Amino acid sequence: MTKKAEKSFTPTGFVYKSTTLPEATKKDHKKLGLTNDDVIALFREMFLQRRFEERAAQMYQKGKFGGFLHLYIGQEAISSATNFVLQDDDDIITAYRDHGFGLVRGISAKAGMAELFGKATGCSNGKGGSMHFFNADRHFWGGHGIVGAHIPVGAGLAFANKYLDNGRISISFFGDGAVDQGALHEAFNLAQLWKLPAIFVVENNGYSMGTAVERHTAAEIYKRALAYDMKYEIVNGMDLFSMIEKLQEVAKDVRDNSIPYFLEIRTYRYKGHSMSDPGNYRTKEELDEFKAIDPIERLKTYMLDKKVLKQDEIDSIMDEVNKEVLDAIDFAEESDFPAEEELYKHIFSGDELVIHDHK
Amino acid sequence: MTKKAEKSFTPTGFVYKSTTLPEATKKDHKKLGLTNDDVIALFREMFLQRRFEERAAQMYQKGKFGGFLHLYIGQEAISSATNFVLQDDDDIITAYRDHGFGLVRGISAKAGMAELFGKATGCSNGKGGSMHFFNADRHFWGGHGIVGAHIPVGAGLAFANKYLDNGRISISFFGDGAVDQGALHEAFNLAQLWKLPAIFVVENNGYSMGTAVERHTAAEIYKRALAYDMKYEIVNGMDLFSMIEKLQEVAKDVRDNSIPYFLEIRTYRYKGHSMSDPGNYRTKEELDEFKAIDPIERLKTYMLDKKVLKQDEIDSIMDEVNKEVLDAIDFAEESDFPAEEELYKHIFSGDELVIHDHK
Amino acid sequence: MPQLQFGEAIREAMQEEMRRDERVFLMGEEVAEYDGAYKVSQGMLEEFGPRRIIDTPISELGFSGIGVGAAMNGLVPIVEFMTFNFSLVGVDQILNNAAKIRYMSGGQVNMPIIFRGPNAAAGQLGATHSVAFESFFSYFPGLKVIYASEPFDAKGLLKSAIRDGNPIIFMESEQMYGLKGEVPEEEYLIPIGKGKIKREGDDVTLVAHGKMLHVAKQAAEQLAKDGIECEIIDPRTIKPFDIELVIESIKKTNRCVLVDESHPFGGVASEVGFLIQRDAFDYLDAPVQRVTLPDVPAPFARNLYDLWFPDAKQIVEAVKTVTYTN
Amino acid sequence: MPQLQFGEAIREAMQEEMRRDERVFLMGEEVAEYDGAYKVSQGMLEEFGPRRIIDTPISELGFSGIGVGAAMNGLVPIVEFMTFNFSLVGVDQILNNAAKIRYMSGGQVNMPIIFRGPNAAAGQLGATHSVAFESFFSYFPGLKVIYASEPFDAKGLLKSAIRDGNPIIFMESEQMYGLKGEVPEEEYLIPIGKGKIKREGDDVTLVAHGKMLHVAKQAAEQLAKDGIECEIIDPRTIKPFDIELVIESIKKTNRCVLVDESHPFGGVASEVGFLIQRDAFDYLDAPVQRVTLPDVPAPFARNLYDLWFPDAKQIVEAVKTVTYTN
Ligand SMILES: Cc1ncc(C[n+]2csc(CCOP(=O)(O)OP(=O)(O)O)c2C)c(N)n1
Ligand SMILES: Cc1ncc(C[n+]2csc(CCOP(=O)(O)OP(=O)(O)O)c2C)c(N)n1
Ligand SMILES: [Mg+2]
Ligand SMILES: [Mg+2]
Repeated sequence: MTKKAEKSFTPTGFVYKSTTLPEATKKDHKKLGLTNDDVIALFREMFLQRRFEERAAQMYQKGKFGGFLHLYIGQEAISSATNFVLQDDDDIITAYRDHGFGLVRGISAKAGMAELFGKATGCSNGKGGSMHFFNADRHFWGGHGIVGAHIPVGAGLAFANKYLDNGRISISFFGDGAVDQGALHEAFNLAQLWKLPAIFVVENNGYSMGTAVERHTAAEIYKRALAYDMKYEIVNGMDLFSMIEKLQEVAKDVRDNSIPYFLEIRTYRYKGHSMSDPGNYRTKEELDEFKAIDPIERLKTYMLDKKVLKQDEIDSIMDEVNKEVLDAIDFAEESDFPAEEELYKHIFSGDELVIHDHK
Repeated sequence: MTKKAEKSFTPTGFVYKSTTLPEATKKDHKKLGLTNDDVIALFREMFLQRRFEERAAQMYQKGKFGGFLHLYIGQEAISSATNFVLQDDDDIITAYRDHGFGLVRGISAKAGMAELFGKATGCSNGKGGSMHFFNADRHFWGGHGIVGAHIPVGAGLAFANKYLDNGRISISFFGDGAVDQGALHEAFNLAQLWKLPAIFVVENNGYSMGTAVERHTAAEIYKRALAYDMKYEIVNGMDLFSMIEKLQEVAKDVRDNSIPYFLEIRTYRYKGHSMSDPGNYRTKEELDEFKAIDPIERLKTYMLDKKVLKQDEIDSIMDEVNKEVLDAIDFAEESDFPAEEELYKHIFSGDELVIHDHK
Repeated sequence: MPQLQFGEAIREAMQEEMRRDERVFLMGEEVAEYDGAYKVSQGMLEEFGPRRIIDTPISELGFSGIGVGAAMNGLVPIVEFMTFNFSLVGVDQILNNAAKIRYMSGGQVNMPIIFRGPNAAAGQLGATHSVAFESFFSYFPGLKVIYASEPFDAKGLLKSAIRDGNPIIFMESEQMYGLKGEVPEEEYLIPIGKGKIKREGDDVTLVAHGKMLHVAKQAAEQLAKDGIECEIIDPRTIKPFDIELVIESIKKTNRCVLVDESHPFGGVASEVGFLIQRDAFDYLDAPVQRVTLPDVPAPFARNLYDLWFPDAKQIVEAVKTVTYTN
Repeated sequence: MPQLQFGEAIREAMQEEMRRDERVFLMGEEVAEYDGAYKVSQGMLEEFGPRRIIDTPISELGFSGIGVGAAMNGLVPIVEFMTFNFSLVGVDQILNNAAKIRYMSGGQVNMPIIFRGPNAAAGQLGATHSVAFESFFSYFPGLKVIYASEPFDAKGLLKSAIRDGNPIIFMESEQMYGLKGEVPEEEYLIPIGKGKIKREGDDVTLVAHGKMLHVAKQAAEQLAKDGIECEIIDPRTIKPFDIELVIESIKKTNRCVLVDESHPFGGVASEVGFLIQRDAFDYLDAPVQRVTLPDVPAPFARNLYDLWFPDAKQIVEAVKTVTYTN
């Protein structure tokens, strides 16, 4: 409960519960059109994201690389559902908590890990780092560090799709903290005015760094859609099937009717904001509550219940993934740093080196 | 009617009617707590704004001064109602269409006209011009040229009032075009989160320069309030008494409860956006429709009907005002330009001249 | 050769490139139905329709960002700012996104986008509407900055800019839109980064771009009467800056005055002046001088404005200083 | 004298001024309950309460604008940016409102407001999180810009800034927050606009501010071994800039190297270099040289970052160039 000091500004004091989830869907995977193999592949992919980041955190703590490291752990159902539902050539963009989306969109564990290590073999040639995973060939447009600033860019991806009349849509992910940026408002107004085929998704994980959502934003976030007569939904982001169900509906609507859509996904990040954050602003109870509904554990139980896989099959997938990540670490370690001349490349397209003399 | 080209973006083609007014109040001035003298004073003040600007336009066309000139003609009920209802020490801020608010907040016709002429006797010492009327002593905080950028500043005026617990409130005016700026969104969120005693007012006059409101903004403007659970009202800005009625209610609520409030005032500007705009984007029918409900003419008729004044008394007030404005022109013409050293003054407070050498 | 106004030259460049390449489109405030706040895009809505000539709300942040996303995803946006002063509310999209995304992605992403519109002071428009932004944008790696002073240069450079495939700031001046000059009927391009000698002379080098080129020309004419012959170099592109051309000229004249309608601190003049003293130290017979705005916001009053804005007299004075003829 | 860390010195300055003047308050992201992203405001929520230590949403435009309005209406806001990179999304409030409203109102409005936070590169944070903004802000009339390099200077200058009554950009470095230095227990103020000689020497003048002061010191030590004695001037304030102090020094040393963690185009070094060649032309035995970042966005990879960031070696080289000892 928040104690509000009437003469003060931001409500201060302890927030017991930052996010409340809507109920998960009751439909099983068959109803949603998923085969057993789909479920297995999705499980593997979610677990790959999880394990990739657990290992990345270890490497960071060992001092293998520097910079920021923001972990997506807890939110993996969102990236996996998105990639599963959308067409391969639909456009995805996200913020700096981007490893998950990179991995589901074709960045290998090797290329991802090498990017964290700042190696030439990384998915952005070592020039972007953790916050700037890109895979443009697979329509994954990054990895962006200025909070909220990629929301209009995501609208722009949709703008191009509408202009080119190519049947593609864009989906843009951002945190609850980004909702407070003017960029959201301008992008929403333009997207609705111009009827852009764009899904905007807030991954409301309850916190903007150390600030609980009710301490940084007025009213429920989904209400932002009301301002523009935009369609919206609230989704349970801890449950893969709920995500898939809603995204299927919404993606179809957006694609068929060329309209924007706002999704508030309620989710949770288990780790601190970045590696330097001990997360003292939240309770152990809250954390435990969300861990109890972990999307990966839940899917495991589901697969066992529905006899999609047996325990030993699950274990062997997990071993395989674990090995894939360990190999990725070796790969990253052994890869070379970018050549020195790389410093000056990729500022502009073309061969010409257009940089101003700094002597 | 707007023809919408499905594959295009901003709806294009003719917009027949840009704004629809809510009904005017049925209450008479006594019911609203106004004396006859109040009504007369308000009439005089509204007419002063009108005549001041008509003459200013003439002077501009004669080449007496340069820069921009944006006329408020048609919207005068808004400024007069505001000044009448609010306390003298409540804080007012507006955009570049600011002569009306300046005149109701203690800037004399002389100081106003001299400012347009860029003279040292102007209300901003000739340094601001038409867009930057200021009267800080009377809590009129300008006059701002970057669309939307003064909305957070208006929230900041309220922030100080809450911080100092001085019982004052702020009111910020901006055009329908400004609604599309991120500044509005950030200011609204903060004002609601921090419970700032701030009234935000959009003067929806149907056009942002040459763009009809439905061509530049998605959904009805008042709905912006829904995004933040902010209170709102729609007001008829062509009718003085409707304005007064609503502002009385709202100002009391904001002051008593320290909350923000959003007002969408529907109004109309009779002249072009600025002196260079012929206004070809709108129909004569629309213009005539609004001229038929001109707030000043309406008040005249009302005063005659209710026998507040007789025709000859009205005429003599108008003559007096006309003379006041003509005197102001003489005053402006005769005043000196600022002294050359004024160029370097008022950049910083204090005597010290802190400017970087430009040789 | 036909005479075109500056604004018409810009329009022709956009029209020709839009006819050539379906991916090119124009968006900005009042560019379509209103034919442009300064009529630069007159008739373009009629020719290209509302899919390609797009009126925007007053949402510089929003539509700049949409431009960035559209450029990444296969289009070539021309984003018009009513003036560059208003780009400030959306400038993060230019400085952090347009300028950096290609680099951060290790070269995966293309960013062919033009931001264009009037720059710098244009009369008594007051402090917020009068700023020169060329050094501001040049400071940031990842942008090319063009500021033409004559219709011929404007057309050829804008066409090159649209084809360049990179983020480009293209600056104009509302006060120059009516300026006439010869523009050939045949198609031509002007390379980005090449300055041009606009007047030859042996006594002193003047470097001036944008509106200041014309003020420098006036000053040169006055000085010629006193027997001082100025060489005037118009860099045309601020970034990359054609410093070689300037240095060559100084090797001949041994003296230089930089004319710049920016504020002084870190303006184009200070950068160019630094480079000259470094690269032509032994050729300089006098310190490089600059003529810029003072470090003062634009005042409204006519007399103060005239005092504030650089004029030919100041250039003449500066030339007399470097030629020790005072 | 007690030793304080840089971050502690800043905290003390804020605490002392907040105790002295009820109108002073602090707002920014994570400044209250989180004790500051870099712990600069640790304990301040406890001392001053949530009315005066205010957590904000990620709304740089909104809270900068609220700061401006609050300053106009009687308060003295200290607005913290988590880093100055993020000020870009709200920078219009600083450049058009904080810097200009007083002037446009003909002096009626007061604008006592501090914008502070970390500036420039701080390791492998990538292209959007590594920009040096001091010349950017200095370009605009109406702002004072301070960038201290040591705890003593930081405290005295921040206290002066809070009392100055004008809009001030106060820059820090997250990499320097832990840096220790002597800070007296008694209250003191340092005048804005006065540089300081941080090392005396006869052979060459080094001008360096912020983090670069420390790199310059390293270089000076290395050079001393070769018998080259550097005089190091820390301007401490970028605007107003204490050019007199620099010129005085050059009259003695006849040589100058400018060290600047900005990009080159229009950076502080180019401005100062311009002024020096203009005002000390006859005293210079060699062209002024600069050491800056290259004109390249910050790369992530460790090796490229190290190549990118100015180091003592580059300064040594530049000194050898100006002393012709290469
Ligand atoms: C404009 C801007 N302001 C501040 C920051 C610093 N910052 C980085 S992430 C972050 C919190 C964002 O929280 P949220 O949007 O909820 O995303 P999450 O971290 O929860 O995924 C902040 C304040 C930034 N990167 N950009
Ligand atoms: C950020 C910004 N963009 C563009 C402009 C140019 N401009 C000045 S007024 C205006 C139209 C504003 O319309 P509205 O807000 O409806 O106010 P009205 O003129 O109707 O009073 C435009 C586009 C500006 N001053 N600031
Ligand atoms: Mg969050
Ligand atoms: Mg309007």
